Amino acid sequence: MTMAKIESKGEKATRQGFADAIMELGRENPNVVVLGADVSPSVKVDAFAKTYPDRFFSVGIAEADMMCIAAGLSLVGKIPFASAYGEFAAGRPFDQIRQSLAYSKAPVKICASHCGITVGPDGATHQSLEDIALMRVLPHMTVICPGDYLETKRAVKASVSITHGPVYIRYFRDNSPMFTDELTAFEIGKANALIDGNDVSIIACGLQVWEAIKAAEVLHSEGISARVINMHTVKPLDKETIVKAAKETGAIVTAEDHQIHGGLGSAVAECLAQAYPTPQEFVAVNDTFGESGKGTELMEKYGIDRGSIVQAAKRVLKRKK
Amino acid sequence: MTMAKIESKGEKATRQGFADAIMELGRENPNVVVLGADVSPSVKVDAFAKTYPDRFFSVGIAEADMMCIAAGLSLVGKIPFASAYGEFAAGRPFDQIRQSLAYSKAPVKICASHCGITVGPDGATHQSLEDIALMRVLPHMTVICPGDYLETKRAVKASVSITHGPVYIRYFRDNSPMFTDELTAFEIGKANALIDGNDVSIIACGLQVWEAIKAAEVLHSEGISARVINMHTVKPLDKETIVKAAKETGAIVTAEDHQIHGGLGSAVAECLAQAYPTPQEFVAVNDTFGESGKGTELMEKYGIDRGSIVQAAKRVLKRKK
Amino acid sequence: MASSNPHKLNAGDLKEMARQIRRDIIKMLMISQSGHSGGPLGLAEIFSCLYCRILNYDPKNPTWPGRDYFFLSAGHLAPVWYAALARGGFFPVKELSTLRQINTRLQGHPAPGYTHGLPGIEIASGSLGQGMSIAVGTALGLRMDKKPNHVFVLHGDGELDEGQVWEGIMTAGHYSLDNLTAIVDRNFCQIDNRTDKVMELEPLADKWRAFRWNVLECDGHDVEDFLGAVDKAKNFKGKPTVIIAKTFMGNGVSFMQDDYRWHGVPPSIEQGKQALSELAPTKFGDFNRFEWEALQAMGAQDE
Amino acid sequence: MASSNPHKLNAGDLKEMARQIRRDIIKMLMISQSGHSGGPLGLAEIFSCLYCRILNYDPKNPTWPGRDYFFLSAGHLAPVWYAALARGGFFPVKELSTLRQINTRLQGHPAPGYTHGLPGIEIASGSLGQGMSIAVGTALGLRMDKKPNHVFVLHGDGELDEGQVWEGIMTAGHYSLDNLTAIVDRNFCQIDNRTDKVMELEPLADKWRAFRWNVLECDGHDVEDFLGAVDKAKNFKGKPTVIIAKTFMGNGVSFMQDDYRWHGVPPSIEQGKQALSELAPTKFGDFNRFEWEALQAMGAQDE
Ligand SMILES: Cc1ncc(C[n+]2csc(CCOP(=O)(O)OP(=O)(O)O)c2C)c(N)n1
Ligand SMILES: Cc1ncc(C[n+]2csc(CCOP(=O)(O)OP(=O)(O)O)c2C)c(N)n1
Ligand SMILES: [Mg+2]
Ligand SMILES: [Mg+2]
Repeated sequence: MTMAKIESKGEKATRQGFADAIMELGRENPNVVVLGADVSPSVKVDAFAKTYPDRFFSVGIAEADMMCIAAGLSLVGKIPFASAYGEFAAGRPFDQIRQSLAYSKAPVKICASHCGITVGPDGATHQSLEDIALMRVLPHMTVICPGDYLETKRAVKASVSITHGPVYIRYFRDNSPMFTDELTAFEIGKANALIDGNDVSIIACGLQVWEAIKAAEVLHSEGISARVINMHTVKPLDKETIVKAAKETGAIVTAEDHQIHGGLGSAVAECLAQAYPTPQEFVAVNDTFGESGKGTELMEKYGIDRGSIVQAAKRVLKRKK
Repeated sequence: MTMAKIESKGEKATRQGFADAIMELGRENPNVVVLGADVSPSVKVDAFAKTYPDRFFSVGIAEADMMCIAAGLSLVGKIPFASAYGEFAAGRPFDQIRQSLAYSKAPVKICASHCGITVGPDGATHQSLEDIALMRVLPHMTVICPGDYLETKRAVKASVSITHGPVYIRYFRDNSPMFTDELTAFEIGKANALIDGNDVSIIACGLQVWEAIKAAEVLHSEGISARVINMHTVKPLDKETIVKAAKETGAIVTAEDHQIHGGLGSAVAECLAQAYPTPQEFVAVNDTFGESGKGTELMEKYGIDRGSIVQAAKRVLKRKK
Repeated sequence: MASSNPHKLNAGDLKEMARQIRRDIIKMLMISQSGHSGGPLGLAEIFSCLYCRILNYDPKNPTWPGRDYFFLSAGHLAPVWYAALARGGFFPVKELSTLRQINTRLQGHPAPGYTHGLPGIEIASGSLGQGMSIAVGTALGLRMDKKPNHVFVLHGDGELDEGQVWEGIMTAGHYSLDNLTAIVDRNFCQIDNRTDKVMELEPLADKWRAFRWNVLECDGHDVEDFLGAVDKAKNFKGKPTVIIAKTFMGNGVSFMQDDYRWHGVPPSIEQGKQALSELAPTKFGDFNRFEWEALQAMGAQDE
Repeated sequence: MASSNPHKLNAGDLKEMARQIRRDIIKMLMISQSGHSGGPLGLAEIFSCLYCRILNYDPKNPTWPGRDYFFLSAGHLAPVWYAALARGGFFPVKELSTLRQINTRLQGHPAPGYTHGLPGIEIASGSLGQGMSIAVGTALGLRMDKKPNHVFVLHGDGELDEGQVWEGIMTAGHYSLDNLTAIVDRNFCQIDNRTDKVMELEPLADKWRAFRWNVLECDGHDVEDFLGAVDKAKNFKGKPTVIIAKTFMGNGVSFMQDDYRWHGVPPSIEQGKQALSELAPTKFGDFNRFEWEALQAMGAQDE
């Protein structure tokens, strides 16, 4: 049994992918505007603000205001990117996103940095673990959670083509391995099978894609052939790829830096319950708030690292018929 | 094949169950306080406000403020009931509920009236179709969606016993059949099998419990034995009852006045994917916003009425192995 | 097309149009038997002025780039807006009889044409408190492009309880958005009670001033007074302007006047007839499509 | 136990304690290498006064019903609160060295003891803008029970951009909550820039007045001035009082003073040593548990 090994080409933060994308977009399209709610250096909109001061709007610490201002800008042909930390991008202005963006089909890009428990030392209040659930339940919404720097950059750039409603793009604070390149396929709504396998399928998004790759290597070394699927788009969900994986491998592990309820795992379970019921194990934060600590420490403690994926794969294999 | 027939003992609104419960609680416990955000007659806190003016707090149209005021009241031993329409009880103050209630374990009761598409003529902005998803993804939260007037009253009264975190109670505007009585079992976290059956299980909450009862009658008349389970508590989820139903009937239909993503159906799918993968059909609003109309018209148009449940049961039976 | 309002009624006609809008509101609500009476009736003069004199728009081309932008932040006031939009020419007046019915465009709360709503509506409202921020965004975008279009946003007074409104107000002040005019429907009423009982707003003008706005006050039932205020607002430079318009909830109908209990209730058929008898017919004419059948049907049910 | 503060330091000692709190903050952040320096340093005098003179509490019985309630709405200011709580006696001073580390109680943003946080903390904060409303709830509850306990809430100035704060402010004014005192850390700085660049707040005192509050201003680095303001606030009847305390971000450390770029950054080991050299040791003594090993370890990594 052999397995194509996926290498990391160094580390870079996914939020830097966002930063680089808006700089390119700013150059390409004079209608691109960026909104900041007083976290500019953290979410990396400061370079844009400096280069395009007339197209950057500081709204103060007022995320509800920001989302609706973005909607108002979209009404006069602007392409607004509203930036914040995950919790303050999704949870704080939920009702505003619902009415003024989703229901109103406003083509606003919600750019959520610092998502997940891996944001680390800031602790539970800043660890956005519910945002996939909140955003994917909204009609007209697109939800993307890219896996590395470049994929984030490509997702942000591609989001401009979505004009029938808002897009929520979820990414992370810390540096993480770069495993995609310009040749890797990337299409919103189309999952990528990164590693082929037929014993079990690991469906992951965000930082857990790399963890899944590493877990697959461990599993492979123990004689288990694990497929790894990068489900960067959580909505619209690539059901075809999921059902195919279920049929071909008969066992599913989902992995995400999110609560166990309502997120990617939940989306996959909904899909399979309707199409092809399959044993599934959830690698996710188990219905608890986080705490302060380093991102890597928390990934381990809260069971969303490669080791947890390996264990989950072994559990689900036992349940496979 | 015979089937125990469940009768309606007339119609009354579930929100009236809330109103009657807080009046009784107000009488029994001087620490019970009620908060209103300028929808007092609609959500029926006006009687409490009149009878106990010193224990009713008008906060104006400010739902975020209301949730945190409730938390502040709970810190000095009060038992706060915060009342609003569903969307403005769950979505508008989500981040406040998350930090000041759920993470902080504040024993506040969030009383959400006018939920679901059945709120009718007000239209999409007022049709709370995402609130189960939002609330159940929060750690420390209890989520209850009772099936009729009396069950709502009992749920509200029972919520006082939950002191380790907030409780979200979801109910409806319109009159609906009363099918429970004081002898019906009611325990938070424990589902009720209302009708026994072995071909398919219909797991429902809220107004869809009655629709499920009626659907079961239709199915029965066509020779299909449908179990009906009233899953009034969505969190904590009664997994035992769900798995038992899956094992014994091999086919599941979930029914709710909520989006198809993230709600009761999603909770059941998450449970079964981990415990006992089973074909499931979702009776829910299919990822779209609602519109104005009468509640009954909308139930039909958006596919969450008894007829839709019957169809779903037949579909899932075809998928049963 | 040069910047202009397609109707440009004179003051007398604006008053008559206000009465017609009141008649339209009563009829819409008699038919729908669901929706808000009080607030909309109190805004008849303001909407008559906006749609028949002040706003620049082309009803045949609702997205004409030269248009002024109007946002109804307090979406429950939809009936008066629908009447004004119909009278303005955005859709047939007879369509007013479809309010709040399934499969129609007159949603209980406003929805834009590109969802399942109406032409002339830019964005959805209904959940209170969001319109100011939207108006700020549009005003910023227009200013960025050096466009002369003016932006208007209308708030209920109770709506000002919502913190997001103050976020938007603060932002508009910060950016000195003088292409933005806010109108507050100061009827001292909201759902539960009068505003001072539910949540005191006074001193309201001081609040806006402290948030860096130019403040004007006017009688919202006096067409000339309101037109004058809008004129001043549009010409004021360096700050956004708010017009605090004193109105009476339910104005024009004796038994509704200044009574907060009429916030969200439609008149019964009997009450509707009484209201219409107090509001003399106008030269603009009533809508008459499904109306009488519907009234008949309900009248029969009522008895 | 009668209503009282367990320390009751005199003005001279309060100043010395403020310096000690600054030393504690620097050391905590040198060890954690994550967290907020600027805001906390600017609040050393205020927290010294609160915990060593003003607030009534019993550190051995943190939920003593006679206590005053203190809410830190701007949770990122946690380091100064933790130092003051430790110095007040709620937990061992040496525990300050555990800031932001996994499996410890000094969370990056405050969490109460009944979650995984600290005694002396009533409720979580970190997401800005929620503390005023919580304080209003507690003040309402205390008033309902005719209790004399006083409620304090502290806000950052940038935090006042959040609309919810104005909801709470309006509610407190509406209910004339004179058992509530708000303190605004007016350092004119927030993350992105100075407050007037990010979102202009002036005229700030007018805003609060227009929301029905009694407004006091003071020098937040002058212990006597602040104590006097709190005295006036507690004795003012019929309205809640806000104390707008002028402070400097990073106060006490020359290279941090009044520089918004120090909002959320910890000092490096070198910078920390420099800062400590500017802040003379005090009679209260530094914490010394894991400290020097940790510094050593990091110093080594740094090179
Ligand atoms: C966010 C939100 N909260 C609550 C409501 C329910 N609601 C609709 S209108 C209204 C009262 C509005 O008062 P005001 O703005 O003065 O309008 P008026 O009663 O004068 O028409 C309320 C509370 C809502 N639509 N949105
Ligand atoms: C709701 C919310 N939005 C954004 C943030 C991120 N944030 C933390 S502190 C801060 C700036 C606060 O400014 P100020 O209150 O003046 O505090 P200072 O910088 O003076 O310490 C921001 C934007 C947050 N914690 N919560
Ligand atoms: Mg009003
Ligand atoms: Mg500041």
